[in-house]
Amino acid sequence: MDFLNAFVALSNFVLIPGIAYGSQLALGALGVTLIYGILRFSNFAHGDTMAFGTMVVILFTWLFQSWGISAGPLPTALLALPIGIVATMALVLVTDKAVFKFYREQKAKPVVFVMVSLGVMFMMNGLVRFIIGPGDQRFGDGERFIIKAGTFKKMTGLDEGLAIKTSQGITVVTAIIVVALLFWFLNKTRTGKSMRAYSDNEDLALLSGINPERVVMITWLIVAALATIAGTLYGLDKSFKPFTYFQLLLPIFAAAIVGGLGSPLGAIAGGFVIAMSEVMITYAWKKVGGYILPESLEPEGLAQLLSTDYKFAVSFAILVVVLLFKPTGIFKGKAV
Amino acid sequence: EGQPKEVKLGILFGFTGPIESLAPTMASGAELAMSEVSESGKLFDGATVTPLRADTGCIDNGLATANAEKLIAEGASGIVGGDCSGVTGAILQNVAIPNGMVMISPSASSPGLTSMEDNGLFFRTTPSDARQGEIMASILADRGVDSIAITYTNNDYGKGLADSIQSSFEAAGGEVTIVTAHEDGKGDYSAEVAALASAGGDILVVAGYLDQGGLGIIQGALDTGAFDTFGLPDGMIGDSLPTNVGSDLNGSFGQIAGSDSEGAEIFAGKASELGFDGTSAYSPESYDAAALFLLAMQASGSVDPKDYVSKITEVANAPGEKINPGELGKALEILANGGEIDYEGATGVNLIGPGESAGSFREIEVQDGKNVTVKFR
Amino acid sequence: MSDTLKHTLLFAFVGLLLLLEGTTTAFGVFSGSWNSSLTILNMGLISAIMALGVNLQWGFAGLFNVGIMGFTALGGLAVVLTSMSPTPGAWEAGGQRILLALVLGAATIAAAIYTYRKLAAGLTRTVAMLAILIIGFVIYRAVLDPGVAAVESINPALEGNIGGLGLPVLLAWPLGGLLAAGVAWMIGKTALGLRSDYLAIATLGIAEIIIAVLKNEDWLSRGVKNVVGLPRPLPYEVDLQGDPAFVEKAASWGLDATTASTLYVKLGYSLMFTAVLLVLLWMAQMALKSPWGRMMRAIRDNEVAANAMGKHVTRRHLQIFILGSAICGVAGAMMTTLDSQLTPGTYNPLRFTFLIWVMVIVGGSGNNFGSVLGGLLVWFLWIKVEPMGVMLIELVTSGMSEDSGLRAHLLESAAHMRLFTMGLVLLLVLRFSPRGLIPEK
Amino acid sequence: MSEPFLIGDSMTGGYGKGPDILHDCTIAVNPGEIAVIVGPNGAGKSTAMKAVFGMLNVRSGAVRLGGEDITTLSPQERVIKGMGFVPQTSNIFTSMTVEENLEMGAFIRTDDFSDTMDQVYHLFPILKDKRHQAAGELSGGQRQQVAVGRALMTKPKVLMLDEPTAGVSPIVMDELFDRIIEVSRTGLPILMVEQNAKQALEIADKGYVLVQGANAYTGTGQELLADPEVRKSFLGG
Amino acid sequence: MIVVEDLHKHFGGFHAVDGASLEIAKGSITGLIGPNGAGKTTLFNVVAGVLPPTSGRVLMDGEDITGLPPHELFHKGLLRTFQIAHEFSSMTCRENLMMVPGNQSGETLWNTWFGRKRIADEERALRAKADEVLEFLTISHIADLKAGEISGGQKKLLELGRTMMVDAKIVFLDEVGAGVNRTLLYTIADAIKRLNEERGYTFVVIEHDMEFIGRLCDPVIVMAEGKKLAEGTLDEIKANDQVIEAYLGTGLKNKDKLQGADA
Ligand SMILES: Nc1ncnc2c1ncn2[C@@H]1O[C@H](COP(=O)(O)OP(=O)(O)OP(=O)(O)O)[C@@H](O)[C@H]1O
Ligand SMILES: Nc1ncnc2c1ncn2[C@@H]1O[C@H](COP(=O)(O)OP(=O)(O)OP(=O)(O)O)[C@@H](O)[C@H]1O
Ligand SMILES: [Mg+2]
Ligand SMILES: [Mg+2]
Repeated sequence: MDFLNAFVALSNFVLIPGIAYGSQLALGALGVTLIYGILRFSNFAHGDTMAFGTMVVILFTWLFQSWGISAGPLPTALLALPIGIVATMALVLVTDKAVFKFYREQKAKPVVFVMVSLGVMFMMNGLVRFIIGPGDQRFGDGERFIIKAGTFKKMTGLDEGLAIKTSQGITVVTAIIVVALLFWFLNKTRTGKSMRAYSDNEDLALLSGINPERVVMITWLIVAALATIAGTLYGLDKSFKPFTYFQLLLPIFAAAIVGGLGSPLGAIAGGFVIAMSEVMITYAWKKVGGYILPESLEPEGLAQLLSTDYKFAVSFAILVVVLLFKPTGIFKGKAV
Repeated sequence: EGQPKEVKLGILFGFTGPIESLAPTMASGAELAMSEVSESGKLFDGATVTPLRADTGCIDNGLATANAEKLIAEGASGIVGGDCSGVTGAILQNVAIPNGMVMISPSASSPGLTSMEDNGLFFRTTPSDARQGEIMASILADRGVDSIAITYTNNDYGKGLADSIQSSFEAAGGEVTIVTAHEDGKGDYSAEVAALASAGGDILVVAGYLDQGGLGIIQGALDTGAFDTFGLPDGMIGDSLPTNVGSDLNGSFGQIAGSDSEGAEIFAGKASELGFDGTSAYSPESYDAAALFLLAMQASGSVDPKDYVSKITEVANAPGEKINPGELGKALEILANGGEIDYEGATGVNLIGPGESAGSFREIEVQDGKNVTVKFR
Repeated sequence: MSDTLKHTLLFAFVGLLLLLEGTTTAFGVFSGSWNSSLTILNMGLISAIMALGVNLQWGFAGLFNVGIMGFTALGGLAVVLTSMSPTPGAWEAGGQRILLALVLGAATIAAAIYTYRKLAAGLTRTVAMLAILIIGFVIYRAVLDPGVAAVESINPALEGNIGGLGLPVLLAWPLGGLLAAGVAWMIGKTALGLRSDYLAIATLGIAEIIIAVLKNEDWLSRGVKNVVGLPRPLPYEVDLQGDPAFVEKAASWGLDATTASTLYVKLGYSLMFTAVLLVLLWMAQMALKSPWGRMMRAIRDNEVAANAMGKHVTRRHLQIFILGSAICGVAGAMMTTLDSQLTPGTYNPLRFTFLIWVMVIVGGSGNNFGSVLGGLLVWFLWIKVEPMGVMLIELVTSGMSEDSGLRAHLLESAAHMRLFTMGLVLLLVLRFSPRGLIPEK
Repeated sequence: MSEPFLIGDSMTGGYGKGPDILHDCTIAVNPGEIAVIVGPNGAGKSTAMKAVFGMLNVRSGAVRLGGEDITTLSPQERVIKGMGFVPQTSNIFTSMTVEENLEMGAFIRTDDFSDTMDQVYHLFPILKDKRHQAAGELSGGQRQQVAVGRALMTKPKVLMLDEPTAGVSPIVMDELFDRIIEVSRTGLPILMVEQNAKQALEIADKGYVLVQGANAYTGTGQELLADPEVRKSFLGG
Repeated sequence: MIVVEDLHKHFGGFHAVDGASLEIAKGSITGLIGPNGAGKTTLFNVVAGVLPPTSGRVLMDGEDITGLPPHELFHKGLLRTFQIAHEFSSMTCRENLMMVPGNQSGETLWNTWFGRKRIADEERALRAKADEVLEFLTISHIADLKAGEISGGQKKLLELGRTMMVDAKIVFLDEVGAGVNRTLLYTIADAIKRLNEERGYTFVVIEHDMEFIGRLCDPVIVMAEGKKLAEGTLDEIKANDQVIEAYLGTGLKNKDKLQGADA
């Protein structure tokens, strides 16, 4: 029996990747949930907004790299991040003015907004591929690891290694900070409250002197920032490819929904539920079992509940089960 | 007689959708062969070759068949494509066979297509998965690998290849600890890496694509320290993999179709002149597919599928003068003079049976961040 | 302009597009081939049927079903299970075992539900349910796995599945509807309590699960290895081309055998699909205009009040969910028949769910004719935005110098104009008629 | 008579592209005055209020506040000019707490509004108990109190109330009317629609009877109360 | 007819209905009054099956109907209106009424395809009935307007109209009067009385307008803080100190000031 090794193995393969992936989903889900909460529609263009923001960050990262600017052990992309955020803000504001505003004035049904966002998604889709192409882009630099598996083994003398990537560390820290900020902003500040008021009852918000266009604008600005941050962190940790970002939409929406649409805390919880269920349920417990179980009980097979082929199925099944017991998500989301 | 001044060839790949990042270099490969022929001025009486690109969406049968119809309407004399096996089957059954059109696919390697009633109209320049599995098993055995974990991209290529590697390797007495699929186009592979790591094994065989999920899996496995050596089938062989992964990949090995001609290198060289990556998956195969069409047309003196279809196997196989990439002009001339050629091309083309590529293989090892051919099999 | 006239004109416009596609190569968009035109029409008809099914659920009852892909795929599965001949030996080798395992699995779930209903909430219930589920799962896998292995080992490269019943393929259409309806019943029973986007993502997830099963359960329909060469309700073109009587007939119309045979088959499909569409359209239209439709609209407007007025909301939701899904199943079966193959890897939500939604919304939700129009028109665009996009690029680049890098880059990226143009067209249509082309009255 | 402080003058208009609801309708109120609009259901009372507040387009006629023509201003600009409005329906933020609802009422205020809030709580004690509860979970009458409280938080220059007493209990209704009188004593003009017409007209300085979007009778509250025709047709005898 | 036994309904820690017990006699028009938030609407919602009770029972004609869903109660003859109007906003007012009767043969899909004649006949009768009700409520002119586009008071009338479309046994009216013009309200009161006398409907009426209650109701039940506070004729209730303090109040305090100022 060797609990230490078992725990390290579990951390290395399940907990740490799960937490990092969960945070990435959570950051994406925050954007989705915010749009839903305040502008009241499911924004299908979010994945491509993330892709756009990341693309700008990548282009500027390359530029900085060519100038020889770097952020020491941290990725240069962090320096380019503000530029990416600003560019994305400009993009979403233009999109809003050119597209969404019209339907707001028409008081169109949410489903029309969804379809419109699908149209926007298609166009952003094309735009990003136009500029940077459909291929895989890598832009991470700086120190890749906080701690490497091999180093860890040497340090501790354990059989199992533990690796933590810089990108994972940054992701988790950022996710915590962003959520705390957002929570504070929405619930405690005047502007935040006015945004909630707008989402609740647009006409009455108007009668209270709240400027709806301002609320909408601030929402988009925050969403643009969130999308760029989420996209960049994801790209640093994995890699950037437009199609992957589009595909990311599904787990992100799943996360936002399990958590409860419109609830920032829910987005976080949802991100972890989805990420963890993907990794945990399909995990082969053989190795861990080998450490903690007595010799005679050691699993012969892989001790895997379901093969990884079903990982998406599993996360969706868990989503459905959660919804059956909590019909509007873990944190009582909205439903329009 | 009525030999046209312009020959049109359709290029039917998934320019949008899951393999959109592969499709452009594949198309460039095919177009390279076409422009080579046009520039040589040796086809018929100086005919030019015009590529007609169209999209399959990779996974959209409706779109793919409609576009195939469009290509035929626009006067394509042959179709280089399709790419993903699903749409390839749909095009073949619903457009190519009814219209008597020839298709040469650079990438559809599913054994299922072998048995399909194709009226002799379907060819491919990529070897079938069954053969490659045997090769890989023998490489593994020669290197003294006892146990492997396999992950494959969840499509017919990956599945077929994984099956065949598993059965060949087990037949040779090796142990397969786990066989698990991964989906391309989803960025996170933590779950797969975790399961693979837990199952263990000497090396990890990744039957995927080097710029799709395969890369993600390798990256994840290296980062977590789960595996440090990888078995790389043809979809994973290309310059971009060692470049992207870095020195950690040194010592990994695999195989790719190719004879001991320098075809692949020549092609890669020409490709980089034109600014695309000639080692990207299926780009050389696409070049070969287009070249085969044009050579067969020249040999038959006609652009009518009915006439040239029988020549495709002829130009691809011995006897005759061996033809490498860049030598299409020479080949056309030989054919014009009634001679015989054995087209080798970028991937050592050799067609057997019902339009299948026999495939000789090169064993590759990553050394100092480069793919190095260590042996021919 | 009266509404009827406007709507007739819209349909005439779609007809004109198809006519142009068949006859002219003008504008760089059309290909002047009747084969191409009919190919588009056939898929358009199938799309229209799917849109009709979705409209039933959303337009009539306000159910946000984003699982269309799953039901379409089930329809496709039905084609394999109905029309393929059984794999020799598969049934004896493992088929019976698999069936037994499935029954046991269902029994486990039933037992768990029974326990849940019978016992009071608390630790005992949780433990009992978990025990039943875990033990049931272990038994299920123990019975299933050997059966699956046995079936999958039968000539895996070409078969490796249990095959089908060897029935006529046309029978698969209603059976596809039935299969989809059965699954819809199960989903509806569990998930219909959810509202709006929650229902949406739940159905989306369930559809993903269905596809995952299709992709990974090779014993069922060969998984990602695909089933090709499904039987057809119409003769094969090559056979027609070899039939002297047909060739003669074709010649008498002034057509060569190849063209005649391809057109013959496509027209055959068009007629069959149109017949199905018309029947379903009539049924949907009658239902909509009756007290049943009124009740559905009432439920959509305000469930609480409809419930208080004696309408059994959940049952009605279930009913319409099953109906709509069954229609998608029929359409899915038709599509697989048209393709002559089942390719589970091709099912993705963008194409099979969201595109259908675009059709419904662009056409005008709540209006059956709108859905049909949307289905035909949007499908036409889906195919034709590619040349339109290329044209757009050529227009943009026409002013640039031949060797400009930007020009080369843009031309290189022309393929991505497809989705870009689709987005543009979608936004334009929704801009000028936000409630759809043929809105609900 | 000099120009009233707030006047919707000869307004004609309707919703969107629909038919005209208002026909040459005039309503006005002066500082210190309570003006009450009564009339049958669907007469256009709420519509007239919305027209004054700029929530629908008036095709002809004008709205003037303190002599200034505000016909073209948006509702939000009118709020900034000091107009406060409690609509008849959906007049609270259901997902926000009672306290947040009141805060939103004071959104345009930059000064400290805690004493105004205390006044509102004093007026409607039940709201103080429920200050941290989501307003959507309140009873019908409690919601109405929140709605009125929200408008009072604005410290408006003119207050418009659409059926403030609908659904509130008699004791609260009396309190509410008391408060309205008190507020109006401070010089604030109050324009309200009421179906509890008898009580309302008793405290009204001016009464309008609207029928089918047009002014049918106008007079002081007492005059209207005394008019047998009005009593019979609109006040329930 | 209806017996409510020790009914509790808790929202979290809050006891909206807190042990209410009451009886509604057959053929009566019972008034239910009480301060805002007393739990009247919640009580209605529990009885009508919209909310499940925390504890307690509801009996109808001796049969336990606790927790039955609203649609089943409807078919047992129990109807209710909503305090906040629940119209079907995209349907016309006439359709709002025509949808009410249960067991219409046109509500079965089969009939919509193969029983069109029968449906047509039924529809004609329904339409006539709906028009009659609209006429009665003096809103015939809005029959073809979408219910989402009528005035607040008109919605209330429509709400009432729905209960008149079928032969109910017992009807729960939740503040039909709020927002309804008084003249019309008293006409409605007469109608309720007529329905009660001629057709034997039993009514339970929540209302804050004492004049309306006075015209109509006997007995009157007063609720406060989730419990029954008092029961009796309106006059008895009006004399009850507790009720005055909690609910009725003593009239305007400022009224004199007002008159004084004018003078
Ligand atoms: N969903 C809910 N969650 C929490 N509290 C609630 C909820 N619904 C009602 N309440 C509370 O229950 C109490 C009773 O509400 P109810 O609507 O029954 O009052 P009522 O007697 O009908 O009052 P009114 O005359 O104002 O309509 C109120 O204090 C209200 O705040
Ligand atoms: N949103 C709307 N769109 C179109 N028409 C409307 C809308 N709201 C009200 N109407 C119409 O305007 C007319 C007047 O409505 P309004 O709400 O002004 O009446 P009201 O006098 O306030 O009645 P009540 O006392 O019942 O509230 C009604 O006949 C109604 O049909
Ligand atoms: Mg009103
Ligand atoms: Mg109430």
